[in-house]
Amino acid sequence: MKPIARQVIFYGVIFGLWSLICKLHIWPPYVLPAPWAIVEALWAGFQDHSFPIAILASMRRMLIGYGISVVLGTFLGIVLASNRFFEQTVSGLLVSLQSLPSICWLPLAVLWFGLSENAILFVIVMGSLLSVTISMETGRKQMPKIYSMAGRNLGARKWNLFYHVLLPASMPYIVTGLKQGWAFAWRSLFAGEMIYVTLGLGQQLNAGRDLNDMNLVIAVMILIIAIGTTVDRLLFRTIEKRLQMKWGLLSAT
Amino acid sequence: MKPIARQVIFYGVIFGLWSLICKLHIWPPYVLPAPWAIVEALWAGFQDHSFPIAILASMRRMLIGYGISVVLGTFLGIVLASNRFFEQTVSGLLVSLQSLPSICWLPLAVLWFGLSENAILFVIVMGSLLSVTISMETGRKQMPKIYSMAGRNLGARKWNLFYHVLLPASMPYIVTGLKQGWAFAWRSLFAGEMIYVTLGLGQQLNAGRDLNDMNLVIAVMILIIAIGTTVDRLLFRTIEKRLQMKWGLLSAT
Amino acid sequence: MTLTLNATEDPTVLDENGNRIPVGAALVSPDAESATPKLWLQNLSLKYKTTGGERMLALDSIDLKVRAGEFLCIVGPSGCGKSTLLFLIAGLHEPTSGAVLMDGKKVIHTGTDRIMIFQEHGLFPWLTVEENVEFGLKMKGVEKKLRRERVREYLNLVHLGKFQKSYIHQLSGGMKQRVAIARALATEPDVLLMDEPFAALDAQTRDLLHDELERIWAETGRTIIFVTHNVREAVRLGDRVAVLTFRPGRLKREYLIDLPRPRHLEDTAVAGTARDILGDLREEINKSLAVEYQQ
Amino acid sequence: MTLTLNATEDPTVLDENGNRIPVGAALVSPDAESATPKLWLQNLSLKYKTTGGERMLALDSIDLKVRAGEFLCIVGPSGCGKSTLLFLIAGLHEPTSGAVLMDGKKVIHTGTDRIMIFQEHGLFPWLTVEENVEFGLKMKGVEKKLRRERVREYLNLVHLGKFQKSYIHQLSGGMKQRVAIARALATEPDVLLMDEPFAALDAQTRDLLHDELERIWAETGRTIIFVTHNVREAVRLGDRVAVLTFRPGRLKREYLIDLPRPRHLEDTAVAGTARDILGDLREEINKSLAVEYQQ
Amino acid sequence: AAQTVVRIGAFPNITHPQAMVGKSNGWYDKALGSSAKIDWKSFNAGPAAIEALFSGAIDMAYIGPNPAITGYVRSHGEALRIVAGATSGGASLVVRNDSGINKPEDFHGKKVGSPQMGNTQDVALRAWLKAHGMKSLDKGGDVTVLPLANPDQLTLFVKKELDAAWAPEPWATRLIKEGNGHLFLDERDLWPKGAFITAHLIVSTKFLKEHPDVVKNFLRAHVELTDWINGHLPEAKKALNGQIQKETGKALSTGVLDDAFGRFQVTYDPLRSTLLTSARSAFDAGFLGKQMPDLSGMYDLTLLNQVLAEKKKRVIQ
Ligand SMILES: Nc1ncnc2c1ncn2[C@@H]1O[C@H](COP(=O)(O)OP(=O)(O)OP(=O)(O)O)[C@@H](O)[C@H]1O
Ligand SMILES: Nc1ncnc2c1ncn2[C@@H]1O[C@H](COP(=O)(O)OP(=O)(O)OP(=O)(O)O)[C@@H](O)[C@H]1O
Ligand SMILES: [Mg+2]
Ligand SMILES: [Mg+2]
Repeated sequence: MKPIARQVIFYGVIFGLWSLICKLHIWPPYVLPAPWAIVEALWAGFQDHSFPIAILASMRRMLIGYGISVVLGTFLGIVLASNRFFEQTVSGLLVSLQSLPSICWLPLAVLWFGLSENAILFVIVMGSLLSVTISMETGRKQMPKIYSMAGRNLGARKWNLFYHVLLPASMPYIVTGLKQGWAFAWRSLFAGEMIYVTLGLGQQLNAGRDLNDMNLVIAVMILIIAIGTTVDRLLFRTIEKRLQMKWGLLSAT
Repeated sequence: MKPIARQVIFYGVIFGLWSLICKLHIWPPYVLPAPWAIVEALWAGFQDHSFPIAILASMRRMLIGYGISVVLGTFLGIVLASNRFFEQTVSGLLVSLQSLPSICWLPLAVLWFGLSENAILFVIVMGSLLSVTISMETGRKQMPKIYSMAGRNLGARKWNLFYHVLLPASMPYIVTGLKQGWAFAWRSLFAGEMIYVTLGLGQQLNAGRDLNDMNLVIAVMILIIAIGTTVDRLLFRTIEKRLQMKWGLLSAT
Repeated sequence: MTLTLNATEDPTVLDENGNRIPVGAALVSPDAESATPKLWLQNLSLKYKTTGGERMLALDSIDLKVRAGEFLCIVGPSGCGKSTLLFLIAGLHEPTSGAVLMDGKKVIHTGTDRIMIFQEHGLFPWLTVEENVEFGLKMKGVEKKLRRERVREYLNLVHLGKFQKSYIHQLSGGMKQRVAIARALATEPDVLLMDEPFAALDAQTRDLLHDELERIWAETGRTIIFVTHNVREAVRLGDRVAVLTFRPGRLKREYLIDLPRPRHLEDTAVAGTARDILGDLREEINKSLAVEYQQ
Repeated sequence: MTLTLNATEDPTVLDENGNRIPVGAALVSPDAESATPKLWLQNLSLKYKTTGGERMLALDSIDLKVRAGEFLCIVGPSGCGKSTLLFLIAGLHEPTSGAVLMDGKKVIHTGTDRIMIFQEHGLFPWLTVEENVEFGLKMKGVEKKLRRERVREYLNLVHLGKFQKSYIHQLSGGMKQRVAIARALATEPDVLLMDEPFAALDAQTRDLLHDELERIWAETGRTIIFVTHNVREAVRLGDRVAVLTFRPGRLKREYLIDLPRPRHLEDTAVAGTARDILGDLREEINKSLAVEYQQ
Repeated sequence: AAQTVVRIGAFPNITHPQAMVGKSNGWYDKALGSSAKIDWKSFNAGPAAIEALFSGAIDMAYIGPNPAITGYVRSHGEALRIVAGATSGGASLVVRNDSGINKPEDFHGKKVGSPQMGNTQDVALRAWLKAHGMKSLDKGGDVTVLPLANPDQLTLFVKKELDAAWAPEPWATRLIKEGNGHLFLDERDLWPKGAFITAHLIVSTKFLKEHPDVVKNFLRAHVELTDWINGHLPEAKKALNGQIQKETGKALSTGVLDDAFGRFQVTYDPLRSTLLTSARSAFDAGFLGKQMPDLSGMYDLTLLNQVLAEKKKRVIQ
């Protein structure tokens, strides 16, 4: 109950400050809209179904794209872990590819996938795949040696060693990677949805910006924040809590 | 010597494959340019100093923006660590803000900072700040309890506990965060440099895209990759190696 | 003479002739000056969270006074709550009920007056041996030159002078334990909480460190609470030995050891007293085995 | 009769009457069937990397044969390389020179025929007690029902039947050590490598586990290499006790223990033999202290 | 035989009225009948549309002159042809009311925005400054030319950090209405007959070669639709706004729509000479490389002229 009360207070204060700034008329409303205008924009967006439709379309892409990233990223992580040649070559390339902004992938996406859903998915995957892979690598490197020694000693080799020891031992890092991967995927989604005009939150945001409709921009930002928070709470916090419980990282008493 | 040989082989093969695809004329050169055309574009860019100037300008922004992110992110991390109220409120907001794509910040950046270097820096900072903060939080949570217990027992309290125990104990996570932060900052730089026309790699990339000059686009991509790899090698790999050495995560024999 | 006192029954002590004498007197008499005990555990209980979400009673109503300058040893079957008791005194866990008083004041936080040697070292992998030992001194604000001297002194004490620049992972198990000992001793606290500090050491080294610890204790008048599973070690070192019961940990019985010092592990008197206590302890351990096998 | 043999000098053994007899014969005679030794450490050396980048010689030319079904104990001062030796036999480190042969074949990798109990447990925090013990069996491909049975059996053996669902961090120090013991025993390997497995246990539990270990060994004919810092424990358990020298670790001397079994830790014969060996060991420890204080 | 699919790109934007209206009332589908099927693709920006055309993801596009030129030059004249015009006019120089600008000389030392480096408006601005004896900062003058995204121009008008902007519709109107600005110059006043090209229709060379009949049918419909729009302005505006709303989720306000519509024409004439003039200015400003590219092959008006001839309209030279 108490944390919730705190959150209510916190968001209340933000809302209040924001309202105050708007009341003071420092900037005109079409530059910094008032909270109530945003609420209206949100209401309108839900009323005419454009927000639900956009959210559904974007979330579908995210689920598929992020899903591919996780599976492929894990697979890549395994390959890198098992092969020294790849580790010394591909690995470095991957880290550098990670810092390529998503827009670099747009031309290639169109070239390879045409103007299709796949092109957008490609951009999402390229944006998030690598942080999963890299976190698996980091986890493997930062993991205390005793775990892999004990595992090998007890007869775990190759796939078993990986699956039953290396993977769970580096789980704290992998979860961080999955979280970062989600954030990257989410950002790349907006880049991907710029390839062509299609339903989705990216389009809503773009439209808001192109029309300089700050109400819409901020309404979409709030949607993005809300979805981000929800996923973080429901998915990642739960996983983290479970991990901490198992590993004994929470207070014991 | 051997790893280097492997890398030479690896990049050689990539270059070869690429050349082969171009020779086969699957795509016209204005869609997928040949390696030699890229080499020419690179050469030209360095010849007329536009690349060195752009790299310098962008790197300057990165250093400042990323520097601010690291300092501010660390500070935020400390505040969150030391205050339960903030942890339960601001922390959730931060995670969600992290998933806001940089373009969301562009209108606000222009509004608050006008057309200045600061607007670009703001976008960079908003893009990378949070991954530093979040990694500090994760590190603190995933760190084995025994370290903080031992530290507190030996008289470390508050700032000392933080600086001498929590910080170094979660260093493996923080380094991951710094690395991800760098990648985020680097991506946001390109978004930031889209605000207005200014010297920088983002501008070069933009110009390449606006003019549909794939040679230029790919040349800039190679620059980005090269810089990314260099920073990763020189900075993060070195830090990671040192950490692994200290913590005994490397082979002992 | 060995005084045994049964904490759960009458607060009396048996003297050599089997006569019951009041406990308080027996405890206080050797050192009448300390009116308030150095440490006073008042009805201390602690429950741990378990996986299911229930809570397991680890320590149950421990009542114990430790006078200033006393060397108290605690023995008990594995898992009975010895380490937990030290955590509570150190202020690292909060008791579920009851309190720990130090010099009459309630212990809430950790403090440099109560330094602990952890059963699992708790050494910092990011620091060298030297820096680990220096850590507590730095936190206390000891000036650099003095710090260095003390670090050298205590590293020599545990025979690790040559390893000052090594990192923790470069040490053997016994060496790590010795670094942990040096780190705690270097801080020179009022109260030393030692959790099986010599478990991984060979007999010779342990004997040497027994002597050193006794010397330091005698010279500085420090209060020491020493957890061990080796009853003979407890008798060798302690003014008093407390035996804990098995799950939940209660105070089963206390023994006042007033054998003359210096004692030696192989002394027949030490061995004899240890045998008595071991009998008591064995009872508890058998109880724990019974619990185990009855399922 | 206690046979002492000095590995660095003549390969002979002193019999009860002080006559030198050739070592090879003495070693092989008790069990003539084993022509190739179960384990053969050939001129084994290992150097560790140190911080500066130089390399420190931890083990120097260890030559040792262990016959099938032998119970070999290894003692030596802290930091002499006992754990390192087990790592080499387990195939977890690669020797800098020399080789380990098992049944005549060179050991390169780890294998389920050589299971180790690590000095620092190496338990998996992400698994429950039960799953930890099950791990090796799973890796060996033992079928699920059998696995469950064996896990129950060995957890009962170490008195932890009630804690099967707990996570590692919910256990006390001694309990962790017992889980590690159960995990290694459950795998039922040919060769057991035990690194101070009983260091954190109370006397009573340790005695019980001594008996159990001896029983298992006698019943199954397993080969056991047992590292301990407790010489009496070594004599209590071993067919042979090997003493290592201090830095670098060399084979100083071996003792054949042919006291009749069952032995007990408190037997005077055990104590007497232990005293002899301790004298030898003390020499090494003094050497280590001299190294320490000469600086 | 399989039905031909024509993939056509357009922006959900006021300057692409034929595409918007045609999409909304199914004009083109009706005109092409069963001979071909239309697959519309929407874009936000020209370069992306050219990328898509290059990689074969679309066959035709309504697009501005700038991307068309770069696309043509980049592909060494291979990739595309302009086959018809779409709109003309619709760009203005707007100044902020309190900027103190009343006459051309007042631009000295001011900050002026353009939508994008080297695009039509940017080139026009630089040419206009040159004609009035001024130069941009980077050419040694004292006028700051700031290539800026249109929405940011509005923000900066409000923040009083930008004094003027050469902007296309509907932004010129919005700068006036919402940014406290006024019209300083309608670009139409600079051109003979007040016409200059704003958007036209391009076809990939490959598609043009393989399916001239489809392109011709499409062009016929394009010409007819253009006439229909000019004859039914209120209806057309409504259809256009409805389509924009459908694609972007947001319609233009009627005020902006009406004012903006008043400043440009819908036409099928590609206004070739105005593009060439503009390209010349661009080259002079240094945007088209070291050598003036040869744009002579960029137009293929044979089919358009056949259609016009059929309709007994004046053919285009
Ligand atoms: N973090 C924890 N969470 C849950 N239960 C715990 C935790 N730590 C200890 N316990 C339980 O509390 C009991 C007492 O543990 P403690 O570590 O105090 O025992 P101990 O007397 O020190 O044993 P040992 O001699 O084996 O070290 C044990 O039964 C153990 O399972
Ligand atoms: N990972 C390592 N890196 C560098 N040096 C090491 C490493 N592990 C052990 N050493 C060194 O090797 C020597 C032998 O270590 P080892 O752990 O084998 O000793 P030990 O005989 O098991 O001692 P103990 O009885 O204290 O456990 C020690 O001097 C130690 O400092
Ligand atoms: Mg304990
Ligand atoms: Mg060891």
